[in-house]
Amino acid sequence: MTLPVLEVSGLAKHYPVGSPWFHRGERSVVRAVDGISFSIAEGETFGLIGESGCGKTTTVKMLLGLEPSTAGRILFQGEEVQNADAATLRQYRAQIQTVFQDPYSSLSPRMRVEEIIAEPLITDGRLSAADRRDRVAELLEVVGLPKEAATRFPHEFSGGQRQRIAIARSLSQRPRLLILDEPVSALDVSIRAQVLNLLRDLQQRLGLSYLLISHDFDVVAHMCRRIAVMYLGRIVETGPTKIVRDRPSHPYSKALFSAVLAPDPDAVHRHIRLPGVPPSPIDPPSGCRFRTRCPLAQPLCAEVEPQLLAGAGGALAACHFTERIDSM
Amino acid sequence: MLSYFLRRLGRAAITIVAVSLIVFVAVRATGDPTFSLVAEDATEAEIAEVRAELGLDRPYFVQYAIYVGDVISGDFGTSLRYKQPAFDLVVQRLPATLQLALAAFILSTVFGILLGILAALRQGRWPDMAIRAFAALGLSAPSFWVGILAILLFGVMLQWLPTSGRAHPLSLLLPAMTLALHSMASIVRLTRSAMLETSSAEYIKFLRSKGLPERLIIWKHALRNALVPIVAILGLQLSNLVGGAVIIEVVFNWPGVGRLMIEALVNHDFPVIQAGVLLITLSTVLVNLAIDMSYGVIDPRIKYQ
Amino acid sequence: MRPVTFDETAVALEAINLSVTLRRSRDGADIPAVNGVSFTLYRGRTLGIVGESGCGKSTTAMSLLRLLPRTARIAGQIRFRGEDLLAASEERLRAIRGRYISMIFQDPMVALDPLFTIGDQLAEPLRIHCGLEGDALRARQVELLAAVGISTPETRLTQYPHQMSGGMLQRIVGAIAMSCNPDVLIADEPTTALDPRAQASYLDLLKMFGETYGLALVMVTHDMGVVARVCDDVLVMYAGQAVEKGPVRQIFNAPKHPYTRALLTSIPNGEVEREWLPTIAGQPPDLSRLPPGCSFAPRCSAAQERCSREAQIERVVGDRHRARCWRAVAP
Amino acid sequence: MSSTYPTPPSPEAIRVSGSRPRLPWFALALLAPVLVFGIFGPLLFLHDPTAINLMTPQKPPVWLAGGEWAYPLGTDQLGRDLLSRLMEGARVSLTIAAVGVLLAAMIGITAGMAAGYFGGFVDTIISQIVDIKMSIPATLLIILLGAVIGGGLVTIVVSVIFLFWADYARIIRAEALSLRERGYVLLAKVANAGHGRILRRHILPNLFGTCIVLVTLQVGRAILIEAGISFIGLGVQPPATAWGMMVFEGRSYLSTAWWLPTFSGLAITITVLGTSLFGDWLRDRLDTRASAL
Repeated sequence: MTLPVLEVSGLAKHYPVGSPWFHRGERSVVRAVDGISFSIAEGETFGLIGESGCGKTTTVKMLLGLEPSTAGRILFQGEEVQNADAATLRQYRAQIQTVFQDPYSSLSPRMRVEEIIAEPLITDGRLSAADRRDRVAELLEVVGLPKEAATRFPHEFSGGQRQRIAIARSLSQRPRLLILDEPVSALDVSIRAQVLNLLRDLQQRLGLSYLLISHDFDVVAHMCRRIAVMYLGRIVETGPTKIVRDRPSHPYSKALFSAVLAPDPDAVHRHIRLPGVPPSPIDPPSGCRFRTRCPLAQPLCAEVEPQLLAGAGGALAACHFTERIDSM
Repeated sequence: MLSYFLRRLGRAAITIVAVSLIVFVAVRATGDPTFSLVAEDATEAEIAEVRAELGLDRPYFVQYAIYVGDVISGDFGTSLRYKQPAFDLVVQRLPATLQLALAAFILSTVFGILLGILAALRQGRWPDMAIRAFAALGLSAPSFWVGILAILLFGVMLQWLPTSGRAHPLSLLLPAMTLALHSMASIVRLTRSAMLETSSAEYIKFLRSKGLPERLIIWKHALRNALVPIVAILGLQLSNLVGGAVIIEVVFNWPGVGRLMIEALVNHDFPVIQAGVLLITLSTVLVNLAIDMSYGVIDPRIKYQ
Repeated sequence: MRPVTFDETAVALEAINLSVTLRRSRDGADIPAVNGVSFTLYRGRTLGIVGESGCGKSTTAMSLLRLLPRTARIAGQIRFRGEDLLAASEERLRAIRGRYISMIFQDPMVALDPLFTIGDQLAEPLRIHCGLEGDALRARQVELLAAVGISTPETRLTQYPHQMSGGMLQRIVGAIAMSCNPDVLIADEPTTALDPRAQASYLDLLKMFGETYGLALVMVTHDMGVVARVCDDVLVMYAGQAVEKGPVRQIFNAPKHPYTRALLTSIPNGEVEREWLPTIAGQPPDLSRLPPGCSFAPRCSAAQERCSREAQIERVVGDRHRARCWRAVAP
Repeated sequence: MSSTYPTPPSPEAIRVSGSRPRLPWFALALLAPVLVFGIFGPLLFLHDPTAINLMTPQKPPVWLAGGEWAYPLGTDQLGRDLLSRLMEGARVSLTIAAVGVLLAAMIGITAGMAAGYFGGFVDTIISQIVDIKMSIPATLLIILLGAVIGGGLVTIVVSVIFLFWADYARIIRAEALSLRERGYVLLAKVANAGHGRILRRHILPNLFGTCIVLVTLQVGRAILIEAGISFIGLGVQPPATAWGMMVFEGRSYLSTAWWLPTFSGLAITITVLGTSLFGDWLRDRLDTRASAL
């Protein structure tokens, strides 16, 4: 078995909240991400799905080294990158790149496309200016933009073209893994397909691994063989996309996928509505975090926190009563 | 709300402490006061004795503590010119300055907001053009010069209004209007742009789609929202007005702290200057605090911060 | 709120040959944002207006109540209860807005005035259009909030918008729009800013309104999933024109315009790991420099020589189904 | 928020706004004579601005009885030519304003950028100082300063710096704070760019427009400050001259020689109006958020 490209175990991020002056004793803590584990294999696309506030963005920031984690490990090709020395960290960051959602704010407005794409190479400093120019031309071609784009400014491009520029930049240092944070949700439908095809094409040509983060299940299902569902800072279910979608083992996944709007007027909908409001990540519920909104909740759920175990459907689910899932 | 209040209170306190520090440093920087107190042929020992008496031989923070103690008990020293306690001199003149500044504050706020609304409602048409031209001029003309022209016009040529002193009830009119001009012009501009900005807000569109009468949309929703940024700068305007009053008092011979301080400046009467700076800042900071508190009344979001 | 009985063939509103010209602030150029669009709304039915950004779908929706910038010019007719809204006085329109035709906007976080309570903003249309006051007003407010699925309505009435989540605010906006039992409800991308689950339940809520109260619903959206979920009829817009319109099943099962067809096939449809998505080449055109002939011709894989010369008028391709394409034929 | 759907600017988002003129002709017309006199003044003087001529005191402007072409705008109580003195005043006022504003800008922009970009402790300290500065009446600080270091050029320049740096700091801080959260800054961090590169290539270029607008608008206000300081006698000292001082001196002759304070005040007004109109135009053109002034 080959080593996974990325292996994350027990990753957590807690933020203290409130002013240190007005609170005595223990300060409250936001558990934005609270112990998540997953791994991504060579050439694989792994999907992370969840609603806003579930901790997706914080996870991305930790993986990119923009936020220190509170606990857990991040292994990149088997090597620990948390608390690594500066050189290892630099090397890690060269191999793990990202594409953000908003193509309007992810490109510096007063920089030419050339410099935007080459910025990682400039800070790296190993290539000469001429080599960098060649590399930019090559990258533009890879993402399907004309060479002339190099000397222009971002505002001269449409949303889809900007996202292509962002992708070209992320590829400049020949990374192993791309983190795609809602890469198409700001794009129009016809452009969306172009970008998704490009991403898939690049994966095949360059052997990239992707971590795709989205709240759009159709996009995730289209791109990923395996997914994980997040709720309030934890992974509640993970497994092959097909299984998680068709036979979810966790009541939250089931509710989430029941809300997917299929572009088919004859589709049968049975939208499972959850009672109550999402609890705050400050002081999450005891035991299972989902129990306050779960139709299957029992007294046990408040006492014992469920672990990820093989569920009724075949995927790993963190639920004590996964065998009752069909009663939902 | 309470934490907002406490934060504002803390800020006001820090401001006052900072000003007292600035004045304290300024006092030291103007020279050793010992030499103005001892005879010119005083011996070293005599000088040292006076210094010890004044506490000048102790560490700076002790000196500052003594200074603060003095200030709190109202002891700013004695005016070199009037041979009276500086504190008394300033306190006598303070009401006149505050009267002038507050009159100008009310004038500029009321008329500034009204004209700003009018300009926004008539955007692009002649009332807007006229009001904007007036505001641009008001921001460009130095207030002391406007004051001089006003004296020339209303006092010397037309002889309608008193132009000097504080004796006549109408005396306040010209100086207050002159002082108000600059700050009114900036309130006009802010109100106009805030009104225009809120008018294009999404919730105004939604209100229109509800079929609300235009006057309700403007006077209830757009205006109240536009007031939020305006109230936020009123405190700043007040401190500008108090500062501006110093100059206007000179132009109109208004017997306030400003004129007292300019005279003191000419006479190198330092105790009076430091008393003036501290007391005026103190009153400005307090009025400012009151304005800040009223902010929560307009914007409910403040209460929950 | 009591269910009403209504006739499904009753026309609620009719837009005839609607055209809107906007002035672009960047260069002052005149933009033909909407170009000769016609459609009919029926009671109890939902019309979806779909298209990509800049196709004129929102402008079409806003022009129904004449809520466009002052520089906009509208032509055509909007027939509602026997009068032409484009010819009506501003005062007459105010009596119609919020009473007979109301709207829901995209972003609930900015749709409500942040400085007034929910109760206050909900009371406005009830006072003005229905003349409710005092206890009757209050009872109606509570009833409306309960109808949109808000628990503890009494407390919510005294709260401010910033104290609520986006999903809840959009429900409140829905309650305000429904407050006077309107005939027509125009929803402009009402769920785009919401999470998937909030999105689904909000759509169900709107659908329920339409069916229970005989509301003619206009759903402006870019999402084919939304159309499939709630709409009975669809109007597909491209570059300011209605390229295809008809009943939702006909359009989804047998699209006649190549643009509609491309839109439907280019979305990931939930099939796991489909290899490649069919795409539409190129970019939507700049509205100030539209190509001659059919606007879609430059991107159309089936375009013929004729397409770049003259555009097809709406061609009948089925029962109530129309398409603007030379190659579209009836089944 | 990762779940919102940001709509790119589309024709549907068009807002009402008037068309902007290509060039601010009116503002340039107001500023042209000031700039010409300010720069070429000494070449254009009809008389030495400091030359006292007791034979020609308080001559009225040329269009009034007793006026003559040799003194187009009349003379002052000491017989000095008013027009030449205004030109000389332009030089002094413009120089002081430009130097003061530029120095204030350097300090303020640095402080604002540091506060906005680094945040945390740096931000707390700088913001607190700005807050304090804002709530102390400006004139009082000037008087205090004048009392300590006396009048003169230095007082004016120091006062301008003292009064203005906080404006820059406040506005630039707000802008840097929002720039810091942009996607491209995060991406630059991912690309291992250091603070230096991010500030130089990502933050500063995007602040440029705001800085230019601020500097332009502040020049006008600096001239007003200079005038005010000269008026209370803390400015340049005779025989040097400045506009504010001329208003102050002319004030005593209000009833006999109204033109003295009138024309010098007019010169100030025109200059300030010109710069602020020009700044407004720039602000609209560059579409910055420096509207807080």
